[in-house]
Amino acid sequence: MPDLSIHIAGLHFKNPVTTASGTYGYGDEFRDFMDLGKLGGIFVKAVTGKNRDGNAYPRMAETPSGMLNSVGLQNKGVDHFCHEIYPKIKDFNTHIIVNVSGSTVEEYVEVAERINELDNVPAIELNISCPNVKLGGMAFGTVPAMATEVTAEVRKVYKKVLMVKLSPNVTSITDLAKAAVDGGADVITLINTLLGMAIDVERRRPILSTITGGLSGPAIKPVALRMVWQVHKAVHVPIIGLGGIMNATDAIEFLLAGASAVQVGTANFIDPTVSVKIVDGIEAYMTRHKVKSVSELIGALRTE
Amino acid sequence: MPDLSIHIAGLHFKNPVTTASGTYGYGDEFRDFMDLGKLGGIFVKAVTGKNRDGNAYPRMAETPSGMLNSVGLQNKGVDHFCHEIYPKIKDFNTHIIVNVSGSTVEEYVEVAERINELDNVPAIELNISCPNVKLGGMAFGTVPAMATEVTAEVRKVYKKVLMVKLSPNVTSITDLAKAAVDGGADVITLINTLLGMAIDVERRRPILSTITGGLSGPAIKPVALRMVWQVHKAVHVPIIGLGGIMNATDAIEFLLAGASAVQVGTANFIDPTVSVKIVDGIEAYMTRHKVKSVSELIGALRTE
Amino acid sequence: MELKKLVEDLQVVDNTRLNHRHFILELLAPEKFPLILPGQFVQVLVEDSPSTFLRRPFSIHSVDYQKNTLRLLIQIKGPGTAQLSKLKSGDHLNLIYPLGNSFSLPFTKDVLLVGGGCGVAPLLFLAQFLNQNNIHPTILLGFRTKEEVSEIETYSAYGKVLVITDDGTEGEKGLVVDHSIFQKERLEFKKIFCCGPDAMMKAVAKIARMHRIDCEVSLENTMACGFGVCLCCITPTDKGNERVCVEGPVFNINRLKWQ
Amino acid sequence: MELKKLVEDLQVVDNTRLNHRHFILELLAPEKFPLILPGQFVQVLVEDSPSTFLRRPFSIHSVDYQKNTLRLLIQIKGPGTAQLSKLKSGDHLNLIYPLGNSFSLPFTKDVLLVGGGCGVAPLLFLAQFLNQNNIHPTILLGFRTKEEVSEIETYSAYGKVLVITDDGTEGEKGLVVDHSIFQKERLEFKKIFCCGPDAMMKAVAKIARMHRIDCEVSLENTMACGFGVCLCCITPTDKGNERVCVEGPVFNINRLKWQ
Ligand SMILES: Cc1cc2nc3c(=O)[nH]c(=O)nc-3n(C[C@H](O)[C@H](O)[C@H](O)COP(=O)(O)OP(=O)(O)OC[C@H]3O[C@@H](n4cnc5c(N)ncnc54)[C@H](O)[C@@H]3O)c2cc1C
Ligand SMILES: Cc1cc2nc3c(=O)[nH]c(=O)nc-3n(C[C@H](O)[C@H](O)[C@H](O)COP(=O)(O)OP(=O)(O)OC[C@H]3O[C@@H](n4cnc5c(N)ncnc54)[C@H](O)[C@@H]3O)c2cc1C
Ligand SMILES: Cc1cc2nc3c(=O)[nH]c(=O)nc-3n(C[C@H](O)[C@H](O)[C@H](O)COP(=O)(O)O)c2cc1C
Ligand SMILES: Cc1cc2nc3c(=O)[nH]c(=O)nc-3n(C[C@H](O)[C@H](O)[C@H](O)COP(=O)(O)O)c2cc1C
Ligand code: FES
Ligand code: FES
Repeated sequence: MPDLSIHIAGLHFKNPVTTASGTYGYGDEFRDFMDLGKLGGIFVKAVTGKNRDGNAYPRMAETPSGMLNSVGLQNKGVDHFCHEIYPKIKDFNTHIIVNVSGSTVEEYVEVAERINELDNVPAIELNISCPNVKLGGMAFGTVPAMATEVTAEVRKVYKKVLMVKLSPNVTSITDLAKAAVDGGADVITLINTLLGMAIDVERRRPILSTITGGLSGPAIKPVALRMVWQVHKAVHVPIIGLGGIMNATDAIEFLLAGASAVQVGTANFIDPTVSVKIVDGIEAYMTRHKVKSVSELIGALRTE
Repeated sequence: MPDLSIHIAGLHFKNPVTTASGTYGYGDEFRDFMDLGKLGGIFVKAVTGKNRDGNAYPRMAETPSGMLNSVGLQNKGVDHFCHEIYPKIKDFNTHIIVNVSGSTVEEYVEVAERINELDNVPAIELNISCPNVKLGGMAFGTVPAMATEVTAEVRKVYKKVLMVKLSPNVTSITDLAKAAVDGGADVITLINTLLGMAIDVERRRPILSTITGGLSGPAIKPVALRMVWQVHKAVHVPIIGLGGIMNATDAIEFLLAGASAVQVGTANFIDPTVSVKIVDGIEAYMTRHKVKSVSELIGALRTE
Repeated sequence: MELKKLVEDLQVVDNTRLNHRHFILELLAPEKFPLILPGQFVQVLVEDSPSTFLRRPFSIHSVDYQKNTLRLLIQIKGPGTAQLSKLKSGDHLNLIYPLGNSFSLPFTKDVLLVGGGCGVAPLLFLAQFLNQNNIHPTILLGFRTKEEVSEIETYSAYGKVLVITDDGTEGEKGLVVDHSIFQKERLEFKKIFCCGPDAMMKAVAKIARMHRIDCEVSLENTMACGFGVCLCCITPTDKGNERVCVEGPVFNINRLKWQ
Repeated sequence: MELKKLVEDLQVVDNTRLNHRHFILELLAPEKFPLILPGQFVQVLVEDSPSTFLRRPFSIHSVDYQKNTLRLLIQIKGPGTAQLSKLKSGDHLNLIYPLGNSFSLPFTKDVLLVGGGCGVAPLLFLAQFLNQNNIHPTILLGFRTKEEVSEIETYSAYGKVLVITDDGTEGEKGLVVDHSIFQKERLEFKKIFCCGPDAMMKAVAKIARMHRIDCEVSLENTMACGFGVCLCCITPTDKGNERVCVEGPVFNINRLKWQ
């Protein structure tokens, strides 16, 4: 039987299939559908310093092979996470990784510090696509110096595996990846959503209350794959790849492009059992191609 | 009957529907299918200073709701265009606009100067997504100062309507649009293709010979609409919008977001008569919504 | 029967066209149904439709635990519903179900159900459920025109049916809130259950509030997942932004921020 | 008859399954066909398939100008061809056609046609065309296995048919170039027309060059448009990068950069 397990920044994953933040709740909602223990890990919904109501309705628009969302980090804050949610999910038989968000460096640091105390959370994923309120809304993830700063400040207080999730809405994804690594990132996650927009021509209005929102789903897969490939060649830390993964073939494409693991996002909405099917599909592919360990696939794209 | 005609930088278009460079050849190939005179204009394939063979095969990959191409500006050069192609297309009953490309500022200027002499070409579209060979391959369209420079140099020699077509692969599309306007652009065209990649997992190889290529089609429409909307709010020159337009509804979305005209690209491959259908569909929409002039739709998105 | 959500292929056993815009799908489950409550909905995967990426939500119109079938009443709106209208017996349809909360069992027998358009869908199942609890509601159904009036006999088995059409071609004429039962000084109902377009539900809610009648509405919303994980379908309530697909679709109007 | 390209809805009049991987669609045009040449192809719009965005190219297998029908021989490969295999008589299919150049009329009667896999498709139409010009070619057809051997009688009407299968379950055993007709010191043919997988065509081209036999091949390629405007389907020739969909799909091997 092929070996699907993988080490990422010293952390052992039983397989390279995890679920993306904001698309898997806190895992709980999927227990009717599948065995969470079959997953490499679960990235839970973004946690911020204080309660956030998120954006107004409507928050969703369907687009060709994808969707736009403008949920806006709705969550009850880090206190609520630590006291109410963590106890319920801490014994899941898979890695629980917290997606950490904020509008100021201080907020990121505060949340990271609190999550650092939770024994059963072996890693955090800094979501630096949020706008920096102090710097007039420019996202932390679009200016390399800001990415380095927020990563470095969090690094000071966070002792376990530090992942940084990048926004694809930039001219040079490799500059941002290098900046995060300079700040002390152990792992780079790629990609968050592309900024997009949808319009209802009958009402002559934007469909989202926020006018623009984040594009996810298969539509963005070619862009995501390209960025994983570019970053894989530019930095030497492991990469977690995502963006439009719907099946095992898509997941293997990300591994070949250089990702050490993948996250399944929007696909969970369409088939809540898809992540387990992807694990099985990767195993079947490895058997068929006589690949003994999944690590042989990582970055194994032939370009000569 | 509603009035579909529109003025863009002083140039009169019989309707706002044109076809995108690289997807409509030189118009000729469509004469079996439709009456070119029904179009507002035709943007012909990129013209460079010298003959270019383009990239190696394979140059195309199908992706969810889109495609990647890596044609690579294959064309026979500006001399051939002026002597062999222009005479055949100059009397089409629609505007012929030439897409001007190059790898150095000098090449852009040379091509623009030659096209300036062609009486029946009322405008050029500078394609600044090409890599600047002198500056190590960084695209002209990703660095504002470079965008300003190439536009300004072309402006010196080009006396008619100067359009600049921007690449979406940037952190701030408005910075690039402003830079082009600073250089003297009369019109901004948005968007060129997103940089993407596709992988064949069975052969563990990239599908394109160039590894990465340009993503077009409905998949990119949300990103294109967002950029048109952002630029519409940021600059005061007219915008020509494109990216994934497949039907009249899509085209109207671009008009509402702020485009004065649209280009139909990849859709021409799927239905070579689609551009005429879009003209008819816009007219039907205007009749149904009692819109007298298409100019009433431009930027008419309600966001209050 | 347990409360569990399933992802399952159901078999189409019947597809009946009611009129040019509406049809009923009858679906057979491969295993015994879990407990399904009135007001709950399903998320349908539309295959072979290039423009439907996400699932489509539909209320459960009725359930037959003996035959292990459920029915959906669907109005053709766009590409997804158009594709579903072409299904034939023997085809399979992938469902996530049962989703959402449910209408509550009322503490009164004076119950009014109000439905408009495809909002009538969950009311049949609700009427059956009320009957099992010895409640025979009044059922007010609004349609656009005579041609769209349907299933009146079916509903009549469970309560007294009143019809109103926009153009007056059957029953009374006007919107549901124009119906004569609402024009009295004191209404005879102690509980209203309502489902239909937003504007209709808001108008009914206004009447309910005026007459201090307890009222529950089933909200529509744009949904990506349907089972609580995407947070796309929220509605503002007294507890902040709540998910229509989990805390709803049924809400007591007192909990909503409708003026 | 004029040389004009059309975008048209054709009606499926027949869909015949040859074996588990191949089927033949017969399509009826609404208007009189334009002139169609052997080697030309069509671009088919695959509707109701979420994963086929672009059209799919298929060679024209045969044309009946009397009945105004054409036939496509299709091998199921992925989602597009799978969807087409489900078409029923009465369905409609949108085609852009006829596209590409054609095989040339040879100046000899000693003609060999070589086809492998679904590359046999254009050879039937070519054989018919040659017959009209009093040429009765030898037709060598390669298949994977007996089960896939088909239409032998159809071809036999136009020339002498030879069969070879990969596993030897019918005809000779091996790849087409292993066939005994190629094993002689001097081959009796003055012109070869070939269509099939790249590797097969290259092997045939090698034999043709060795024996100085004039040879035309019909290339496959990934196509976005099919009518010359996207420049996605190029192949290197003696005139630089040429479009397989316009300057091809048929090329004389002397013009190709095959070593
Ligand atoms: C909980 C719930 C229960 C429902 N029950 C039923 C039912 O029993 N029978 C029935 O016919 N329909 C029901 N609907 C509505 C149904 O889901 C939509 O009509 C369907 O998704 C439209 O899909 P489409 O692809 O045909 O059209 P689309 O192209 O997706 O939409 C066509 C038009 O309808 C609008 N629309 C689509 N979905 C929604 C939505 N969820 N809310 C509001 N507007 C929408 C779109 O904005 C668009 O203008 C329900 C919706 C929800 C949320
Ligand atoms: C000019 C021309 C004529 C053709 N004639 C015929 C014919 O008569 N009968 C027939 O069965 N097929 C023919 N083909 C091939 C046919 O177009 C493809 O098999 C079909 O497009 C596959 O579509 P799909 O959606 O089923 O599979 P896809 O998912 O698109 O492809 C399945 C597999 O086939 C490969 N593939 C797809 N298209 C091509 C291509 N154009 N060239 C090489 N590999 C490809 C893909 O890489 C993939 O591995 C022809 C192709 C061309 C260019
Ligand atoms: C509804 C929704 C909510 C999301 N919320 C978050 C979030 O809270 N934090 C985050 O880092 N990414 C969030 N994302 C982005 C996803 O994690 C993922 O990066 C993106 O959707 C691309 O992957 P996909 O195409 O597989 O969905 C969200 C995406 C969606 C669709
Ligand atoms: C095959 C192909 C070739 C293209 N060639 C050019 C080109 O030469 N110059 C240019 O500015 N854009 C070129 N483009 C980009 C298109 O003009 C257009 O900007 C892009 O495809 C997005 O629009 P669409 O989604 O409607 O196709 C090309 C696109 C395709 C698909
Ligand atoms: S639709 Fe996803 S939370 Fe309700
Ligand atoms: S497929 Fe477009 S030029 Fe040949």
